Amino acid sequence: MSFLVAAIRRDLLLAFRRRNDIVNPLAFFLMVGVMFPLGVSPEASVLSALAPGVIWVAALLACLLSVDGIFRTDFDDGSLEQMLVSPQSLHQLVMAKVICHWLISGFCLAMISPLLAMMLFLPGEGVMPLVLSLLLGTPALSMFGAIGAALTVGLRKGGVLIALLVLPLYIPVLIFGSGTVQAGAMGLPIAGYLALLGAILVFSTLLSPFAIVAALKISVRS
Amino acid sequence: MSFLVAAIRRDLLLAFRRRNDIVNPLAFFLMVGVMFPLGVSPEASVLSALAPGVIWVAALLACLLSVDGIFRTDFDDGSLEQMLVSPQSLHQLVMAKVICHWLISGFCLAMISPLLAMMLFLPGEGVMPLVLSLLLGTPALSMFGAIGAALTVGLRKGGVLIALLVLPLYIPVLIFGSGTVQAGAMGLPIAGYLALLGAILVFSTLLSPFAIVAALKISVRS
Amino acid sequence: MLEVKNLFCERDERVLFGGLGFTVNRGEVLQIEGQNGSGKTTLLRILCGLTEAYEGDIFWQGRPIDEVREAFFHALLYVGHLAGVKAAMTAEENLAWMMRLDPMLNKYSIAEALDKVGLYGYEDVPCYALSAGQQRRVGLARLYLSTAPIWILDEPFTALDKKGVAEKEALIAEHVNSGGVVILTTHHNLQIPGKSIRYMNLDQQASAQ
Amino acid sequence: MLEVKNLFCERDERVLFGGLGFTVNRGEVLQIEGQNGSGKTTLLRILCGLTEAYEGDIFWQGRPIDEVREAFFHALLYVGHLAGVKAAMTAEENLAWMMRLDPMLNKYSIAEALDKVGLYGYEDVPCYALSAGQQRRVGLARLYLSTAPIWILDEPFTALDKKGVAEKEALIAEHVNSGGVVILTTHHNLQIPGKSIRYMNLDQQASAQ
Amino acid sequence: MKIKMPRWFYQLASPRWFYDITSMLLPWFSMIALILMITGAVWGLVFAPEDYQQGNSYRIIYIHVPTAILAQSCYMLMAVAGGIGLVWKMKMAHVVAKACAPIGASMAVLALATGAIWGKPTWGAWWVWDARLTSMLVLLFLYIGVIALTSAFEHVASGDKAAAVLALVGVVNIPIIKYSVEWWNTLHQGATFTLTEKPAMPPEMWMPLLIMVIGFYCFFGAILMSRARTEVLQRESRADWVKSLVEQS
Ligand code: HEM
Ligand SMILES: Nc1ncnc2c1ncn2[C@@H]1O[C@H](COP(=O)(O)OP(=O)(O)OP(=O)(O)O)[C@@H](O)[C@H]1O
Ligand SMILES: Nc1ncnc2c1ncn2[C@@H]1O[C@H](COP(=O)(O)OP(=O)(O)OP(=O)(O)O)[C@@H](O)[C@H]1O
Ligand SMILES: [Mg+2]
Ligand SMILES: [Mg+2]
Repeated sequence: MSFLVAAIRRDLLLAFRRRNDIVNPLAFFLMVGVMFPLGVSPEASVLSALAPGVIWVAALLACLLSVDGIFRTDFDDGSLEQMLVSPQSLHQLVMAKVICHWLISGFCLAMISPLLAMMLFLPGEGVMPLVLSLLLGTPALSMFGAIGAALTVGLRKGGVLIALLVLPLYIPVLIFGSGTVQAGAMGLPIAGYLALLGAILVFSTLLSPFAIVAALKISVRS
Repeated sequence: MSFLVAAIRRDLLLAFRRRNDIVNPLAFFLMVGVMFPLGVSPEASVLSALAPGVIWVAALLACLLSVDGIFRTDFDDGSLEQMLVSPQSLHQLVMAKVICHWLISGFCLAMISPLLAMMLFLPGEGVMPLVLSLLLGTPALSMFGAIGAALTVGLRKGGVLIALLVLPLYIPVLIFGSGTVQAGAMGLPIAGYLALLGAILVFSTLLSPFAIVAALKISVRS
Repeated sequence: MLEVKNLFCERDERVLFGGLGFTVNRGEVLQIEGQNGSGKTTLLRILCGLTEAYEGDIFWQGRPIDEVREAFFHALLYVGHLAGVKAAMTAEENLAWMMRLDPMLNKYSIAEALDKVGLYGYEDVPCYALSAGQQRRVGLARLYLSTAPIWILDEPFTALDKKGVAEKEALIAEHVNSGGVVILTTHHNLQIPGKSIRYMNLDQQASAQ
Repeated sequence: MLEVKNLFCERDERVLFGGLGFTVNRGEVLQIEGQNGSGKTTLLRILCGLTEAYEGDIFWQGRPIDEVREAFFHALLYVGHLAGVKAAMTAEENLAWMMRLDPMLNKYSIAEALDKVGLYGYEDVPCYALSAGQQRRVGLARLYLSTAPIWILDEPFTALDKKGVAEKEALIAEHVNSGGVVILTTHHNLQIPGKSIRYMNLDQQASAQ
Repeated sequence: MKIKMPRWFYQLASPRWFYDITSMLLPWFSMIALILMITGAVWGLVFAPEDYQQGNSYRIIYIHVPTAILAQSCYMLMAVAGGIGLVWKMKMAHVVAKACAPIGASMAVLALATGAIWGKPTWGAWWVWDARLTSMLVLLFLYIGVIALTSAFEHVASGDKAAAVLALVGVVNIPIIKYSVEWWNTLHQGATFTLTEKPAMPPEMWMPLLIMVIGFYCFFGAILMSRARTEVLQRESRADWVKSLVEQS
């Protein structure tokens, strides 16, 4: 257990010190918040109708864009090799990486999503459903993304592969997630949507670690 | 002149072989096209009103996300050092990099933008203005982006710096660009907008190479 | 301890070695030799289970290595071409993580290891601001810390100054004298006082095909 | 040809050297010595204009180097720790680009250079699939190709096998014998037949502060 | 680029001279700033008449407008100083530019904050995507960019130069931003809250405003000098005159 914590701490430390942070999920998220009104329409009535979908699409893209880094830098400087030959459990390591990715993407996004909601004039009733749906939905995004990242980390010419692999897995989350917020903003019940997001979360938490570890070994040892 | 061509050819070759292509502008652009209808609303009437803004925001983000790579990989493997100590003109080299970035981002985006326009039900009259505005507007995005990339390439702790530096420079292009398409889609004249985009283009072409070269030298020699 | 039988490896349709067999026992140093591109790194990676592109059998303490990976990893210290040093972390943070990752790195405290490796006073400098040799020293601090019996080292002396090389040689000598095993590659003339080194040349291997 | 006066450099509030002065003339080899982290790489980068964090004066053929950068870059061949080899390109493509970038790399054709450097048969392999030494050889092919008078080499022998090192030493000897200048760092015992090497030790510099 | 400049220009380049001259000027600026700001504030907040439409909430104008104006002037000064530093390799100019950035950024923040506070009662929203608001936000981004860039470099001189390049690029861009944003907004929003169409103010309202603006300028000058002086001392800590200064105190 304490190894898991140490691994999360290391990854968080590295994330804070990372230099090439153009794909920083938070920055991306906020940029969308600034650009969308400028590009599409500054009017509150237009923006507020779009806000649920736009915020969820932005969150999803933010996750997708940052997912490639989960294993990449460790692969490039030999740290991943060291992890593979270490006696520590790969499952814990991989879970630490997923959790860290979620903390710097999904969790942060959920925390600042009320700000974005304000910038896009999301009706007040939609804010709570937004935060909840992001909190429930984004961990699955990190896990699915990690599977794709693990499969492609050893490849020298990945191309757009990872996006292609991950996108189909992301779409259900997007649909249920934005559905939650739309329903919430209109004052409809959201429990059904949240239950679906929860089910996806449980399912992916149970299965994805095995998939990630297997993918990682295949990819690095190729 | 032929050195410029050789440099462009090299950069294009590398771009095609690049492995970490999650920030591939084309893929990003298309992903937005797929996700936006799924997340926001599948209705043609809603989408068609938003299409000009959404397509331009997507193009802009696509450029922004890929801009960091303009000098980064060359810096990391020592190629940039070699360029700085070579007797060849740095201006030409830098222009080659900007042109190459534009070809794989802005130019490609303009070429496939009709597809995205179709996916988002942009009215037919808007397509030509869309392509034209992208062709005129995106070169400036590549140039402004290159200034930000050059300023930050030598930094080990850049954080989200480049997005911050580049965003203010991108906003006018976004406003005029989406304005062109909106006007075009409503059947209004677009010559005024295009002239403004053209003016920004001329202006940035004249000045930005100096800024990029100066920034690059400062940043690498720090 | 480690036995290799009839190992064959091919990359890009180029046979690197075939029919390779050797045994390494306690207290032995095996130096893999060969010119650039002869397959030394590939061989070491195969032994560590980091490459699967091979045919043949590898035994660890008499048992097929795939069955005893867990135990083997406990007994192994591997330092590759890339030492797995994070440029964004300081030497101290790097060492702390290495020691978490591999519980066999427990001979000294972090501060002692940093001192031994010649980085006293640099513990708070992020590794990207260290010189090439200093970065390599951070990775090689593992040699001071390790109590693992089998060491597999790929060009451990790169970028080190003469004093650094001599220190590492002394460490290797100490390790084998206390019954450990070292398999390494280097283009440097290795000197292990009081020990004879076994050599294996991969050039002859390739031409033997 | 190159004159350095009263050079001072400080990094992270650590003085690397101060009051440093030397002159290098045609036909001379200057080897910068010093332990890891003593500032050898930093000094070479200052000479090449790749670092501005210094105080002091550098003259190239009697004129302040900042005024004659253009001419200096024409006369310079620099190979750093990182050789500027693109992993995604093949050896041939890399060489083709190097020769475009520096018109002084014109002694041989690409094919000849690849052959000399021992990569015949590997010209179409992307560099990421080459061994460490082979990748280094791609970068060092510049030494065979260059007609530039002043060479600045940072640890040129890293990762090379013994034959590779001997060949590069012969190249350096040939270059200085024909009136060139070489400034280099290496932790290896450099042997230049028929030439005496000038040494400069940065360790003494630091302790002199 | 070698253009002959007057003598004071080169004197200004000397940290020593700058330090001496500012130790003379600093008390004056501080005093005038204090007097003007107190006068303006008391007059504006207490004695100026109530607005017939907005009531007392309009009084925030006495902070809002001076900060908004200063945020813009400060950027210009920063860019000009940066440009001088780049062209004439003048260290003092970089010191001034560096001292400008945080002051300008805080002015921009103040302008935004007071604007937002004012916006709530008048427009019913903290934030609207209006032309002036957006361009002020962009200005704030530029400031933050300059500050972050300066501090991201470990080598001070490089950080100065990089920030100067960015500031210059930004200055070219500022009119474009302003123009584009204003134009964009009028296109989509029609007649919204254009700030230019203010009702003709009576002198009892704009006189204190003018005093506040001048007071803010003096205040800015004083802070700029004291920041620059600290920076000079830090950078020249190895120079003899600084050492003797330290010994004296
Ligand atoms: C966050 C919101 C706001 C921002 C960023 C902002 C920004 C500005 C700027 C940049 C100026 C121009 C200063 C100059 O150069 O002369 C200005 C002036 C002014 N603002 Fe605001 N403003 C905001 C909100 C408001 C509100 C809500 C009101 C009141 C309805 C208001 C009333 C004024 C007035 C009366 C002026 C003086 C106009 C003039 O003399 O030209 N502002 N503001
Ligand atoms: N980018 C940097 N920022 C700050 N300090 C640095 C940077 N690069 C190097 N240094 C410091 O400068 C000193 C000299 O480094 P340099 O790379 O010149 O050493 P070197 O003599 O080449 O050593 P080696 O033999 O290991 O290559 C080191 O102590 C290092 O910590
Ligand atoms: N990822 C790879 N894919 C395909 N071929 C590879 C790969 N890595 C290495 N090779 C090939 O395998 C051969 C052996 O490489 P290896 O790295 O094992 O050599 P080495 O003996 O360690 O050489 P060096 O002394 O240069 O380190 C080389 O010819 C190289 O081209
Ligand atoms: Mg090897
Ligand atoms: Mg060095």
